[in-house]
Amino acid sequence: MEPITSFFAVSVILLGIGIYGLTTKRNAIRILFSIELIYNAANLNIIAFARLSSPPLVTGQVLVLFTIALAAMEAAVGLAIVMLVSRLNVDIDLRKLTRLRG
Amino acid sequence: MGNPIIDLLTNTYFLEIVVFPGLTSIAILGALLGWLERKLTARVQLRIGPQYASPAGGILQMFADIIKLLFKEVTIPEGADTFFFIMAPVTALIIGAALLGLIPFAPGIQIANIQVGLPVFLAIVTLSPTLVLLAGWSANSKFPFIGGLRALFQQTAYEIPLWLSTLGVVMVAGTLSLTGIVQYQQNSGWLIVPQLLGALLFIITSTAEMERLPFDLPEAESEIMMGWQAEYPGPLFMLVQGPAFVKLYAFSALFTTLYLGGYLGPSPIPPILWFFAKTLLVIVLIMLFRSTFPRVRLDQLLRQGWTTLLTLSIINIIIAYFLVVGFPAI
Amino acid sequence: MVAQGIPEETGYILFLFAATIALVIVVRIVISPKDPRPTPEKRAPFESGQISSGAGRTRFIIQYYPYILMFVVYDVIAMFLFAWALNLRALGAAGTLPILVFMLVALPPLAYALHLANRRENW
Amino acid sequence: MTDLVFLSLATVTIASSILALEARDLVYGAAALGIAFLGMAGLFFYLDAAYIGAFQIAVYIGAVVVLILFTVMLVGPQLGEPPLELKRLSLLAAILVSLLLGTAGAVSSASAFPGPDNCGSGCDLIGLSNALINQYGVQLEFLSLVLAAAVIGALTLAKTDRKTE
Repeated sequence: MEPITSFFAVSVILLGIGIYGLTTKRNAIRILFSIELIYNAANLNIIAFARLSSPPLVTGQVLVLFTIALAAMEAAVGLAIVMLVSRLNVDIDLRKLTRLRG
Repeated sequence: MGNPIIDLLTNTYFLEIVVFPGLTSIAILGALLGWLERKLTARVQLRIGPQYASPAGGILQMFADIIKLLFKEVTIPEGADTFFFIMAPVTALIIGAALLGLIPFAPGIQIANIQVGLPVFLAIVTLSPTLVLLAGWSANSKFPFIGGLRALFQQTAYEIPLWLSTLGVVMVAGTLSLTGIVQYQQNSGWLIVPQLLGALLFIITSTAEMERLPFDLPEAESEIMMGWQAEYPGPLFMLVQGPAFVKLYAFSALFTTLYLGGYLGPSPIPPILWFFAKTLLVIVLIMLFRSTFPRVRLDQLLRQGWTTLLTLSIINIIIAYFLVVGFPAI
Repeated sequence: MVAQGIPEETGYILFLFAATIALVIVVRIVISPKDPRPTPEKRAPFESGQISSGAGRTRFIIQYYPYILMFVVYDVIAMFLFAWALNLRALGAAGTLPILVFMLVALPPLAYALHLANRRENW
Repeated sequence: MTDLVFLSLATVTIASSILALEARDLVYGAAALGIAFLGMAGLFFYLDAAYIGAFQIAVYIGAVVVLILFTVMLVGPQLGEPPLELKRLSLLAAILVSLLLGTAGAVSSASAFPGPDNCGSGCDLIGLSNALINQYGVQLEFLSLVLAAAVIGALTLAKTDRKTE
């Protein structure tokens, strides 16, 4: 079996990629990708830690179930907003998007 | 140890993956099912069907067709996205094969005997609308794109009733493992008796999942000219048609496993023959739908999926609940 | 054969994946005729015999978009139900209460969505 | 030492998540994101969380990626990605920092976190089911409220207004 630290390494690298996307991308859909990647990094970390203890904890798996559900909700609402913006505006570049300002 | 090649050829995993539930049997089964479908449809419509390709009722017709299709020229439409255009059917075939790997054909003959076989099966099924959408998008043509979008809408509307109809089996059997479900039926009898409504729902929704008549909107020949398959040239068309038959076989095998007791049967006949006999029965039933029912309209289909079928599947869950909790002896 | 996790035969499955792709490519190269010079007519998109016009990826069925949004949410709910169903015998009637509330809360939005669908013909 | 299955899964996950952000065409990006999710599901299977793996495939690839693909194809021609000056630099910084952190963590704590032993009854699905329903029932109700709110919110946002079209 793989040492558990390898999973943490994968998780950290995914987190780095996600943060890179969040900071450099301007397209709303790409930013959504980055957020999903960060969620995945967190999920992997939780599952790996839950697997580490002996006997393995099921609490970690339950937590990840909730996280995945919330991430899916976030994607649904986020993409509905992207649809709405693309209908109102020509562009979904977040830095040019000022129409939603109150 | 001896010769490594002989070791490889006699290895159980190799035999399982390449020969029996795997590659070779999938190819032969695809061709035979294609012949069966053509012959059966023809008989229902008072035609003869394929008859020249062999003495036995043209049983080799599909092999002849495969050779013909392989020799055709490959033309990729202008402006098409070649990568997705080719990768989508190949991946779809692999997904179909992965579905078969989860089915227990007989005690011990199963590629992946995992504890969560049923959810993994249903999860793998959800991958196919993505591939159909990508295939339709990649062709850069109007009919394939419309077909891909229709496939997407149709499958999203029918997946949830499909899952909820299998939920009744899980509640009664108390396990997610397909082998476990078969073993449960050994003691209690076939699950189609307490779960008749669920079995009906499963047949209807899986017919929609397989994009077969009366739910074949993504590839309706008379409306949108084979839909997302319209632009595929000869050899690739064969690759596109293959997964349809593999999926038909996999869903029929799942129906047999869930509701008809899988490989169980009186002992003189080996379990694997029981399994094939029951699966063939389900396949013939689904094929008869094709020559019996007219095609539905897209908005009717979506409305039915989200109202009638969803309500019925919730009623089925309630029935299963009272079977388990109300009468714990069953 | 392991009961859980990655099956031992993953290597064979990967081999099968690679072999299928290789087989397809080899068969395509060996058997199918070489296309000496694809003419523009040959590569034109199919449009029932008409000369094709306009972009290929334009015709869009947008009016059913809310169905996909609903699918994303009810997908999650259906998957949660499996975790409850496999243990129904042990949980019994008392353990069903949380999941019953869970389903009851999830159903009114469905009614709202179908109300929206009914109010206009095609959303 | 390092398992080949793990290595290939990790490589596929990381490479396709980079591709998801860097592919020029957003359809390719969404497909790469799907492959990254699939690799992540494989890692979950590897960690004996098979139910989570199935959940991941069904929810992320079956629903979220499909929704992303649909939206991308719908708004596709209007997508612009203007170049950013610090882009390359921050890419390098982010990847390097994460790699350094990961390897440093792996090296320094390899003795602190041993590999997991075989899971006996702990990997049982019954335990997961009991924990979900009995211990986390209240959280489940809150989750269902969030789900209901998400459906209503997304539908209201996506409601087509005939007057504007």
